[in-house]
Amino acid sequence: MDNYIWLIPVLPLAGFVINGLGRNSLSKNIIGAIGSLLVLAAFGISLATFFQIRSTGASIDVTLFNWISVGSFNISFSFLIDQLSSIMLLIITGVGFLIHLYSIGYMHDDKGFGKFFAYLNLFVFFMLLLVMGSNYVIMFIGWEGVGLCSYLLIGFWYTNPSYADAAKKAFIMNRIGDLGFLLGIFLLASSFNSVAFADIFPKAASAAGVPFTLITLLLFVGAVGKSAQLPLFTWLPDAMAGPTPVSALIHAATMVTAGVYMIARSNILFVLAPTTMHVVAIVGLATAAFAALIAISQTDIKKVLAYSTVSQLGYMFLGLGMGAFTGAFFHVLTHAFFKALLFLGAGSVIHAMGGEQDMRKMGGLKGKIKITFWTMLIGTLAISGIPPFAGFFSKDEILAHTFEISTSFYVIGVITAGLTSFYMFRMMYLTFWGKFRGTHEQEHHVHESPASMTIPLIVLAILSTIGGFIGIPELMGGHHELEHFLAPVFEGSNKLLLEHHPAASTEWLLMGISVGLAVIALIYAYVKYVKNNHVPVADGEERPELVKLSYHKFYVDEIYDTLIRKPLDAVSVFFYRVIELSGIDGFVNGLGKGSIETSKGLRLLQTGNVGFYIFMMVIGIIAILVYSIFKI
Amino acid sequence: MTTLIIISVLPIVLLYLGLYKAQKALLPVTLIGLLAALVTAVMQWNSNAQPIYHGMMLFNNFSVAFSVVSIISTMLILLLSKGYFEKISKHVAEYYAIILFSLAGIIVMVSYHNLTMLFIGIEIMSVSLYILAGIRKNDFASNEAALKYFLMGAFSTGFLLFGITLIYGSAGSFDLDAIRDFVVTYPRNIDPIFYIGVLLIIVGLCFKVGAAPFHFWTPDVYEGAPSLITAFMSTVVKTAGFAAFLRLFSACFITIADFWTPVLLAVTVLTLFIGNITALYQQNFKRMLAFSSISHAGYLLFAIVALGAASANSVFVYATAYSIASIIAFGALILVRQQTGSDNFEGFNGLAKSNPFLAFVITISMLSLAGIPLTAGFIGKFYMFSGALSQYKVWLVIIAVVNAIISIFYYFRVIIAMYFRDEERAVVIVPAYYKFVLGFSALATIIIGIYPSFISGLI
Amino acid sequence: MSTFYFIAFLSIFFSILVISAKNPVHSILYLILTFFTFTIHYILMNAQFLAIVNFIVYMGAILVLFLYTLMLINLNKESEPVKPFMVKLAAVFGAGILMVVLVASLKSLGTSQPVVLKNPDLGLVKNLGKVLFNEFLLPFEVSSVLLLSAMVGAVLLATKDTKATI
Amino acid sequence: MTVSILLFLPILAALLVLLFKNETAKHAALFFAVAELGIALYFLSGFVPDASFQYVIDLPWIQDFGIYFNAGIDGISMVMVLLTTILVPLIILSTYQHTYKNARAFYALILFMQAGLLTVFTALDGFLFYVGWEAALIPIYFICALWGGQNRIRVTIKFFIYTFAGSLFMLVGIIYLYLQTPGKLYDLHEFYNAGLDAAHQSWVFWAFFLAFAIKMPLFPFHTWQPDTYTEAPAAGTMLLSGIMLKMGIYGVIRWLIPNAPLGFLQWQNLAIILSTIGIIYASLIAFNQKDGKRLVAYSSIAHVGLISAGIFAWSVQGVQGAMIQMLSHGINVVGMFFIWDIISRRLNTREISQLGGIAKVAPNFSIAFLIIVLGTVALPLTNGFVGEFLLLKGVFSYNIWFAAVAGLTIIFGAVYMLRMYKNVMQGETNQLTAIFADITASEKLVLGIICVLIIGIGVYPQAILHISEASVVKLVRSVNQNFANSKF
Amino acid sequence: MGSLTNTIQAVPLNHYILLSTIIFSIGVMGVLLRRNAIVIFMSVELMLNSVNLLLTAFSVYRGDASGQVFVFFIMALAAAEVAVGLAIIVMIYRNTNSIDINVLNRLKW
Repeated sequence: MDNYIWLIPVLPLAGFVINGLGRNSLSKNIIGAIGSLLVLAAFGISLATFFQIRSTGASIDVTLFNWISVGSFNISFSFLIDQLSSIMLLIITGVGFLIHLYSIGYMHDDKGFGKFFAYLNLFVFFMLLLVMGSNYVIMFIGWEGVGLCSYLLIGFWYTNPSYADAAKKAFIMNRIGDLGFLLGIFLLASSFNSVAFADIFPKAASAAGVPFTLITLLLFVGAVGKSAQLPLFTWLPDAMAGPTPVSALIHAATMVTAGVYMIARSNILFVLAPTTMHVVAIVGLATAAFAALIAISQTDIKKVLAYSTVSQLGYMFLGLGMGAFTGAFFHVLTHAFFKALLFLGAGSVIHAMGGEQDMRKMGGLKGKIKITFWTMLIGTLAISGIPPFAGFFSKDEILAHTFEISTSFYVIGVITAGLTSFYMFRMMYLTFWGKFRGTHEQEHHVHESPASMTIPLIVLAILSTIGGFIGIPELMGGHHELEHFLAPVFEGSNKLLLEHHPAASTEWLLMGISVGLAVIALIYAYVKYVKNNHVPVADGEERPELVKLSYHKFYVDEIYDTLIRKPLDAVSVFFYRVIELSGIDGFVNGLGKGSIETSKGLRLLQTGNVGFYIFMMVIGIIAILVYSIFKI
Repeated sequence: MTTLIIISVLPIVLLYLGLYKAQKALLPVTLIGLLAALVTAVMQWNSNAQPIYHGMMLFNNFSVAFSVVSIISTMLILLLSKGYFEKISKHVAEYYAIILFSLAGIIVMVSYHNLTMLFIGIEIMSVSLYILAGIRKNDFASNEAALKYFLMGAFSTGFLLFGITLIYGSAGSFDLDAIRDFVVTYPRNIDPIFYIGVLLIIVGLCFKVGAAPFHFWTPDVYEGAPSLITAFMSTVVKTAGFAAFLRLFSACFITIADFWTPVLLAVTVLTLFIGNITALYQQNFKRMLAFSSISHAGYLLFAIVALGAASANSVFVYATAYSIASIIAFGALILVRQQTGSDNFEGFNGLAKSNPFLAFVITISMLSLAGIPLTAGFIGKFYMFSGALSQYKVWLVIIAVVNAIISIFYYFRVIIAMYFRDEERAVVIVPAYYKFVLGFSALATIIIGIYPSFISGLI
Repeated sequence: MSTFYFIAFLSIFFSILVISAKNPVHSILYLILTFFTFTIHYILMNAQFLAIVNFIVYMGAILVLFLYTLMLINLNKESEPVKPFMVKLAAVFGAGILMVVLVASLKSLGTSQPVVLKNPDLGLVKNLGKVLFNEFLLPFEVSSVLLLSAMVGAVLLATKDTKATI
Repeated sequence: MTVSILLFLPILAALLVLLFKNETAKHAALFFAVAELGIALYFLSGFVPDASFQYVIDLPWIQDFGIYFNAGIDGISMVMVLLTTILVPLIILSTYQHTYKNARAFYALILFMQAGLLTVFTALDGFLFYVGWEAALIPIYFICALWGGQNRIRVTIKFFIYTFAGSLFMLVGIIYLYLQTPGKLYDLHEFYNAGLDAAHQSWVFWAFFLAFAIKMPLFPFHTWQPDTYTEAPAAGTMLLSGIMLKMGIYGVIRWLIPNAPLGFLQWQNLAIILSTIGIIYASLIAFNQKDGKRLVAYSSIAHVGLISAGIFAWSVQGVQGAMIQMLSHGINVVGMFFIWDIISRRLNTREISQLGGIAKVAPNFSIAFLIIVLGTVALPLTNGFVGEFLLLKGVFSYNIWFAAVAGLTIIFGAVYMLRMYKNVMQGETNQLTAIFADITASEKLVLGIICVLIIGIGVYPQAILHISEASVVKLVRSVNQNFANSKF
Repeated sequence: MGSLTNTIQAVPLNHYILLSTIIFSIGVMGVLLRRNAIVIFMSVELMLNSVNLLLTAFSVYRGDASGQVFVFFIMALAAAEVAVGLAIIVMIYRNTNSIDINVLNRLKW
């Protein structure tokens, strides 16, 4: 099996190359088939690999070639597949395949069909690199590569300038994080003289004088950028400018969880830096709550999902910060299922609505697009943490861990969970219940999506339903398959972390609280949006202050604009106009001008008058003679 | 010595030719005569010369090298004179004769071994030049140049003589060996009048080579004098002046260098700045060349300021490079002036299109004057800088560098005018003589620039 | 001894007159007087040959040439425009400082030994002739070039350039 | 087979090209440039990647000064030779769409310049180095001034004087070092052994530093550069930015730091600070540039700032990073200027604000443009990344804060490059850009080669790193040895 | 003659130097003061003559004849210069009707 590992990333890459070159010449069917099947093939190999690892328990390390070798510093282009990455491989290729499949239908009418599949394949390739890399630099390649694909896909409809702006924003914000990541890598490299996981992790616990806090903080900055945490989260909602499958694949299921993956991967380093753990937890929690607060007033269906993604990512980071690596990763897994599902569902809705994304113009779709409705309902239940859907288990595990460490964190977390339930059901109600609020034409147009789109929905719905069962806590009579499977990865950290299991009763209570809150929230939402038929007001109208704040995303973008972009642009102009042109260049030109001015003045010495000339000569002679008086 | 005799007799022959109206024969005879002088000069190469005629002259390699350069430069300039003097007046023979008299003075200047000979050499040269500057008798500028040159020249001669006198007064002889012996014998407590003598000689010689603050005559005279004569003055005369300067100082005063170096240092710095900076704003190409010649005098002074074994070589290389480049510049100027009637930079506009060859050689000349590598001018500067640095005159070199930078601006103005300023103009007619001279000079500039071993290391 | 100082005084006196006389012709006449005092100096030093040459060449030839030229161009009147006072002052100061400095640098450590006529025959024609035609033969010959050149040049410049002439 | 063939072939070629007709000159020039590339590749095939100098030519030149015509190729030089020989044919090919007045002179000058550049990169003699240095300057001056834009005269003379000023100071330094050498030779290795004390080395450092800082150009000696890049013809800009500024960087590696290690040690901080300031400063200025070429010019200053910071940090990683980044930057920036050449040739404008939506009408062009942008912003698996990674790591090992500040380049770079890309290529077409024709065959070839190089080097950088590894290690070690000795 | 020459026996060499210097400086002053080219020229002659005097004094003082021979050459030069100089002045006068040097300032700057 080891010999075929390299095929996993290369297959999608081949897809990229074939589709990229043949984007104009190949037929859409062939392109779709190539794009999807190659990912499927990669999924097959991943599956085989997964089972191999499951059976042997040993990780697979494959070196392809020596990538960069400078002096004693060596970076090889090599892959490491262990328990953690094998699951990620399954998510990426599996969910990825489904989304490819979905895209065949979704993008069928788009001119850039071939280009789209090429980009998607490229994304899968980079994402695979990210998780398969056996060292931080390969991971970084994937890390930036997915950023690129994200950029390309957000800006897929680049003729719309605001979409192009959104793409640019995503790339640049990611880049800010990437710088932190890069510096973290440097610090690691200078501490361990290697960037390979295999060299760093075993030594980490016993290494002396390594600034773990700084390293992990820097790595975390990377994660913040990629996973859209505070304060770098604003790109993700904007990223919804891309086609919906992209939002599902990149901005929900896979890429944005790269930060979680990276921290989980580096768990030992983080565990060695308690301060960072705290920071991670605080940032995660804050993001979760903040994004949830924004989500409750959004009207764009994809925006709601986007903020919910941010919020869920916050949960994951909360889990990481609390040392619940398994829990966080578990949430990654389940989130991949239900969030992909939700996005695809939303895509299906949008597809049905002929491109309309504003929930205020929807409503009453329940009966018209049934498959979409039911699958989305499952997704919503899953994300809201209603048992027995997938989200419940993963979220509960994180909250339980949080409770062990800090009650106040728990309180915020669980309230956020309630908010999640509220805004998700708000979305459901607004979309599927009530009367249709769109135009007549749209109403006529509403139809269920083709099979290529609904099949992925169904598959994902099933996964969202049963996905949680791999992590049923022992309390409920399961034995947390996932935790056992991942145990080797977190072995080192778990030894360092203090294990305290809360009492069973407490755990039951916690579950009760969170489920209870979720249910209350969904009922409240029902009352508000179905019973009372409340519809968010149109853009022009007044909102209550708090809602306005939330609707306008707490003006974060505007604040960034005033605090960072405008000052930078002003500095730029100042540098150019004042320092560059008048200052430095002015000085340089001044030297030239000064010489010429001196020349103008000096040439007047040449008066043309012999008497004057001789007089000057005499003065020169006098000067020389005076010198001699002193010298002799 | 034969060289000197030939060059002294040649003008008399020419005067007779003139008398018999053999105008056509003048140039060929002159050239043949100079060729003969050249051959005799070269034959004296490495002949382990001793001072001759009671220590009056010394034809060693130094003087042979400089004689050869002077003669060749003169030949090149005379080749450019084909048809030039005829336009001025009918006394063509006299002109040739006086140029050759001047050359005779120059040969004396580069070969003297006695202050008497130095003095006479300088005066033969100078008096001839006073005349030559004024040969455009009806041209006001030419008149003015002649009178200015003459008055100031005579004035500076006074100082030179005073200096020589004082040196004689303390050393008791005009002979270079005797003076050197005198300096070496009393290295510590030489009579102060000797020192003053040295300074006044510096004054006199600085005037002749056009170093600041004794340079004032240069721009006016160069501008006013006929171009061909200016070419002669700025090349051969300058070379000879430096050869004389160097010979005197390296032979006699080297052991008291501590005394006079600061003076020359100041003069050098002043010369460099005045020459270069003033040249920047000139609108007249010829006047620009005059200021440029002042600045080159500054560079040449390096060899004397940093007097050492290599100085002669440096001056030789530099002067050669400068001479051939200047000949191109003046040759081109004559042609351009014939067409446009002015000496201004504008006259060169668009020359590259109408006369690519002419523009190309001027470019080479300007690059050489600016000291750009792969031209002879660079090698010259390189030698000068090396010499100065070997004496740890770092600041002097840095000042020189600053000046070299300034100088690029005005040299490149010509190139810019020729290549980048478009102007419709007729083709400038370049006679075959000119083609030969310009081509030869350009070639020499490049060859020396690429492989300076041809001429360096001769002395 | 006092003769020297008297003559020296006269030399200085007349030379000042040379440069201060308004009329160029007067200047020349004073110059002749100055040169005459020089001749006396030469005689005092027993440089008879020089004394004679000075007398003949300078006073007889050169200065007469000056006079002729002046007459020729009709400048025997006080036609010279007066320089501005400041310029004059600067000139006097300049030259004065030059003199002071020259004297200072020369005199400060200069020899104060008296001039003793070691060889009374030194300045006689016979003696000088020997030196001139032995040691200084070459400069003597070469200076002919100087004179020749000057002659040709003077003719060239001074003749009116009517195209008809040679 | 010595390196001399590499140095003289372009000169010969230039003279031959002058004999061709204007119409065929470009083909001839391309032929010779490719031949030159062939020779370089032949050298590469026989090249042993150890620290020794190979294909050495050593002839007496000016013997009374100890000057030899001494040139050879080691790992560092090999990379530079490759850079030059790859880019020159590309640049010539990139001019195929232009019809220049007096084309044969144009191409002859390019080839002359190539000879000068190769001389710089292979010279082992201080004098030869200097001669090559200036010999490369003259042709480019004429290229820029003869075929440049509106303000070319003023701008190019400033460029010439500015760079010439720097190099004259270097000449002083070279002569000074020569006078201190034990054997009175201009030989490179004699220079290394001159054994000056720290104070004098400090002066030597400055003499060389000025020349290189101006050539690169380093903040605040850079003001000639944007003007010149803007005014120069496309090929001139490419030559300047692609190859010529590498002379300065190469000079730092080969001639500055090893020649005056102790002097360097005293000013290391300042040099890195200047480089770092340059990165930020130029990036910020690039944010709001209106002229595309000028924007790229400022971006080039920023990139070069990073390269120099990496070198001045003086570690094997930093220098190796510089080596590969020189190649990468050369390729990227040539690509970038070619992009702008294509745009300005088609639309007669370089005003970014007037453009937009080109991607829609010229998809192939947009792909090439994007790949070049990505290479420029140092995306992994493009050539830019490897260099910037190693450079930043080099800076990092010197000082983490400098690295953090220098690292801002990856953010800022993305900002201005993507802004440019967005404003030029994305959005809807306007009247001007609607008629934009997609790239022609020769343009495709050039851009294709550039893109292949961008990705090829990015994917397998070891191919390049391997060449210079041994030489760089040796050089860095020997200098560090000097540091160590000075401490005792 | 003998008695006449004896009168200088006690004059210090210094005084000759002094005298020449003074006259030389007066010559310089004349050059600076006057505007008439001929008078300037005469002042130059004054300078030359002071040098002659000094040379002779040195020659006598040292008992060396070459000084006096040198004076002879200076006189030759003076003659030559006068010839050329006056020719130039005449030429100028012919063109401008003036020998005022201040008129000659077309060549400047």
